[in-house]
Amino acid sequence: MKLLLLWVPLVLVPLVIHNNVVLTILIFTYLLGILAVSFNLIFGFTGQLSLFHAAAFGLSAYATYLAMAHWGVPFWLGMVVGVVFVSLVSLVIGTICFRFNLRELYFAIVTLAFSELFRLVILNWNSFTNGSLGINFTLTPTLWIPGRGVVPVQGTMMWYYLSLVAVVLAVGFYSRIVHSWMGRCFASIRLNDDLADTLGINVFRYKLIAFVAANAGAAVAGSLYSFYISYIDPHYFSIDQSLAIIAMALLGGSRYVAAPIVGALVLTALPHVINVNAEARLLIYGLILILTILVMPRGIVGVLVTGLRRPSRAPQTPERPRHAA
Amino acid sequence: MKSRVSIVKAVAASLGVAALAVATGAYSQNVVKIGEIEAQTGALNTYGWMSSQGMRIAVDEINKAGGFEVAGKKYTLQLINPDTQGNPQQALIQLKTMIEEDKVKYVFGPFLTNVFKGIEGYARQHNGQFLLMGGATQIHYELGKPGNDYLVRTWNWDAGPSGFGTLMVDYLKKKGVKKVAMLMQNDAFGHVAADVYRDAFKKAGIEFQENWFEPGTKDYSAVLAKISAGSPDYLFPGYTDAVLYDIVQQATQLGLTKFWLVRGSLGPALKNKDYIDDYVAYIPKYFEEAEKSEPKVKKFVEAYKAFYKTKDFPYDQAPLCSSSCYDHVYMLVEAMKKAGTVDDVAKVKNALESFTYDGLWKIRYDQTGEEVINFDIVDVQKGGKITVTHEQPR
Amino acid sequence: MLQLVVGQLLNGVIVGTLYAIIALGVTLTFGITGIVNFALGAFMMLGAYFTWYFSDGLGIPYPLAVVLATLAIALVGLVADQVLFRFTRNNLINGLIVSIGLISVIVAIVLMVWTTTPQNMHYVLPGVFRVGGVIVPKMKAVVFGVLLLVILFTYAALTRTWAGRAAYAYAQNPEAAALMGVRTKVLQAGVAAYSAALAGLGGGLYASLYSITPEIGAGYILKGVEAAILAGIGSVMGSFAGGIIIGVAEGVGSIFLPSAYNDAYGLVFLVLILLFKPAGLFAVSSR
Amino acid sequence: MLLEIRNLTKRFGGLTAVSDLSFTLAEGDILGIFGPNGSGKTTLLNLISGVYQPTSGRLVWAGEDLIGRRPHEIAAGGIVKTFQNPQLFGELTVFENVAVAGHLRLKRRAGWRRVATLLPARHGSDDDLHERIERVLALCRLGSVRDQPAKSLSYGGEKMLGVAMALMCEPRVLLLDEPGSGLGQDEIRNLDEVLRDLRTHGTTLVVIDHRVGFLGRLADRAIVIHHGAKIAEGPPGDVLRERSVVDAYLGPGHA
Repeated sequence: MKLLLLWVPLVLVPLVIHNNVVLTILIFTYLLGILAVSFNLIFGFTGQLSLFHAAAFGLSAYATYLAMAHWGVPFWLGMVVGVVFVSLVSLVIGTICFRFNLRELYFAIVTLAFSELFRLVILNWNSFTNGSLGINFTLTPTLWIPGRGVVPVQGTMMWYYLSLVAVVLAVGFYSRIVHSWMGRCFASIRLNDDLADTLGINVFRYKLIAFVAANAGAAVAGSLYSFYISYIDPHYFSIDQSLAIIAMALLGGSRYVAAPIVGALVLTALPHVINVNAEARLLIYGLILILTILVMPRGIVGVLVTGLRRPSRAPQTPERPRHAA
Repeated sequence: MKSRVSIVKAVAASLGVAALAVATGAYSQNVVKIGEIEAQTGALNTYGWMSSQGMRIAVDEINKAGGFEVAGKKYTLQLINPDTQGNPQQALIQLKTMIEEDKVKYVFGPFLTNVFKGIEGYARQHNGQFLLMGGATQIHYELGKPGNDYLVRTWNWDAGPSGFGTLMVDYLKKKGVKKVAMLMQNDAFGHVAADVYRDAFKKAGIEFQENWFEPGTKDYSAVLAKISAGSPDYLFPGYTDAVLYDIVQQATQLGLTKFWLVRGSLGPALKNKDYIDDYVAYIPKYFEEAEKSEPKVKKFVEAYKAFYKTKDFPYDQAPLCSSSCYDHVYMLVEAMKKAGTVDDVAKVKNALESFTYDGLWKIRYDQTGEEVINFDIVDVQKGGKITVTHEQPR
Repeated sequence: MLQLVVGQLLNGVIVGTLYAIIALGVTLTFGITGIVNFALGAFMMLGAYFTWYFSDGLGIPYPLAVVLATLAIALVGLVADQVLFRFTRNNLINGLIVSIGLISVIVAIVLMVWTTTPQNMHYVLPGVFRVGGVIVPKMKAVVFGVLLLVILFTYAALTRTWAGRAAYAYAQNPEAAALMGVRTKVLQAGVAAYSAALAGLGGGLYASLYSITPEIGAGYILKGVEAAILAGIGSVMGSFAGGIIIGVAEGVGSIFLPSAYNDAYGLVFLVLILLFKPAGLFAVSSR
Repeated sequence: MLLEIRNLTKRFGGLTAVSDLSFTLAEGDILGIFGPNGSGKTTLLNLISGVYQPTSGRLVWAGEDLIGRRPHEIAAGGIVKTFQNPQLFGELTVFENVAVAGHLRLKRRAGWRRVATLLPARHGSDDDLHERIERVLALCRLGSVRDQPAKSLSYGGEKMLGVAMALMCEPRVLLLDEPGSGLGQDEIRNLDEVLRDLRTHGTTLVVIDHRVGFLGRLADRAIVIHHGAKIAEGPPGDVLRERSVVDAYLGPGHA
């Protein structure tokens, strides 16, 4: 509850800073924050490196828009379609991966393979998805606001508060899970899944739940993000996007539910804050990744909480024996 | 451990300083800011990167000459060209920064369709407040629509009456061609091109076959073997040198020796001159020839070499974008002079559409804001014999 | 039709050996240091640039240029290992992120030095072999031969020499190998340099076949990792077979199916194989 | 009969780790397993707990066949084992380790209702779990280190935590794999007290231990395994005097 107070200043930001650019950067931070926070459920808390997250993000964006365009449903129902669709897809992919006990690198590569396959289908199914040209949205989400009735969501202010509410809900949802008995099951899988198994925890089931719940968050983020930009194309699925999500989670701190939002902020703002040429920016990005791992493996929030000193000699070393796969 | 702390502190400090820099963004009276929204890195950066090369030279030259005078006042130029990385999200933030923070009224770019679509919604909201002068073929379809007064299309690509699509098909038809196989990268521009030429070939009565490859492909031999089995007369390959060198080499190895509508450079043709039979290239300007006959072009080549401290002028790509974007900057300045204002974008746009700029190119804009430009069809034959046809669209 | 298929079978094998040489580096690094070094793709790209620069820029004969580039990349790999990867041993995710950071750094430097304009080396060996309607470019045949020799040499070195057996023992059981007197740190550094050299060699040979851009590494490392996993990470000849399987799947796949899905054929193969043999095609079951 | 093991065999490649082994276990039994190193004791526990699948033979648990069940299903059924080398969640505190092990208890008590505890309004519904954890920690003398990370414990502490976690699963049969090895004098005394405590509570135990004297006093019955096969069964005092057992431990022809 005390942590909830940390969000209050963010509510006040637009009242103090009348700068559209800063607000836009924050909107992207919140929307990508949802993506990174949800990713961290499967990555940081359950210990499975999924490379399907960007695909879940993109699939939901397409599903939402196509449901609206073809069935005429309103945005929020479209988002439900997106989330349900992504959850079903995740259920199938998760079942395949976890039933066959694909671990670590194998899991990462197979989820990457599935996300590439989806990207190729979206890219080449021209009649339905408009292929590489993408889809320009002509539809807008609407909201019911007391006193004003149903209004379209547009303008920086409305999007700011919508995305802020969404990210707070997402953090609430995931922190509820992480700090419950279910979160303990996830942690046990991350730290030692063989032990978890002998303690009666159904590793398969909880991996699957984590995977689906994480991807459902990505689906929400995808629907909102695509409607904020009003445009989707197959780049949503790109490997770069998946890597950026990992970078956000690690940079923010993968041991804390809300920390990836800090990572999202840094990576979203950085290109606009540091005014250097493209080559130097790429260089800085690379150095940030390297330094994050080597100097502050607990991320920015970890540094703020515990200082730069590593909490122990062997940070993040996997406890299961090598070559477990 | 100590040094690690200081590195992090330094990074944090620079972040803070830079954040302040963004928050201010002072507006100076005597500076006209020009923005550019282009990819400088990433897989699709070729056009964006080349354009900013040309723009930087023009801005530098104009400022070194003491700026320019509009309505009795001296102005210098400031170029703001961040890197979109081909990512619509970055581009949107960058465009917002330009328009709202830097008060930029003239923005060049983008070439990439997905970037244009990503910023289109926001740009339309600011219709009348700035000009977006982009090369994306998608812009062609948006010109002249209500609410799109902000749009100007630099470059006449394939589509439309002033584009070169129909002229190129006509050139091919004169050669008596019956069947053309396209091998195009599966990206936004590839599909725009396919849409344009599918119809053009149908009208011309030429059989047209479509094949696609993923951007990043290096070995085309499988799909080329498949194409070769259908014995087309000409191959219509992708659109950047990054793919053309590989496609041309591998195609000639399989006996496909005739190429049509090759954009980019003559590099692939000249490197393979003993293996090709015919190589019909769309070259906005055949620099190797123009350098000898046109003093302005010679001067540009020298300026380029001096500015980028290079001995080798990139004939393969530079002429395509950098020279025209170099001209675009000069032409914009000219239009501001004619309009007598640097702020009133409607007047500047009108002025831009009122004259023909005679620089490295002969450029004019038609009434919808689409650029009309002369171009060359360069036909390379076996052994490297070159014929040039100069075209001036109506 | 038969010629088309045979031609692509052959071409797939040749293209596959380029994947295989990267896969071999991936497999060796993973076995000894416990990380998957995605920067091997960037090393390969760097190897191609170095070879092009030595050969076309400095006028060094091509074979020598390839050797020099390979040695230079081995050094780059060694330095990267000592400065960066030494701190991420046996931590897959940290190693992955550091290698992605390193890729950005290398690509940024290449962009600064050689710009984004694609580079093309002179033709080292133009012309093709024609055997009954099947066409194989001469240079591709040479590249295949060289890579095959290197892979066989690596296999022999790992199974027949003391250093190789030490490395093999270490990959199976680090503690036992350390007790047997294997100098862990030297072994790890050596393997990191050797894997980088393989990638550098792959890049050097690549330069004679295709155009060079800063992005080429990305595609090859993905195919390399796919190939290594397909075979069951840790197996030398498996990497070779994995590379060829992916190469052939792509080549033959794009004859019968739309070429736009080219990258998918290898992936589908990979997923199917992992489902039936989760540890890879040639892996000895670890349980 | 609680657990019935019939002709259990496990081969790894050419090696037969457990060979045609049979015995039974009744409610409240305490069974000691003896055997030299490498005789297949640990493999036997891994077979019972589902970590390995037997090559042949049957495992019947309360009339139900256990072959093919995953370890978590077997644990849920009431058979829980500890590890010879303690397996822990090193990053988590001692308390959290035991809390993770409380999963089965929660599952038994709440069933699908435990999903409802995820809702914000139902905060704190596993309070009685906390009580239980504290009791187990106290029983295993881990109360003073409850908030330390598990990886900071001594070897003995780690082994004790392993026992605590197994107890938290509320097993009907507890399989202990050399709980006393590597422990100091004080720790052994602790452990012995805990085991005696379990005995008085009537928990069914299967214990592998080298300390013949201690196990002899604790167990009702013992079996001796050599090369994977059972070579003796009976009261602990008797079996250890059997000729074949002495040969197995000390080599034939001795004494």
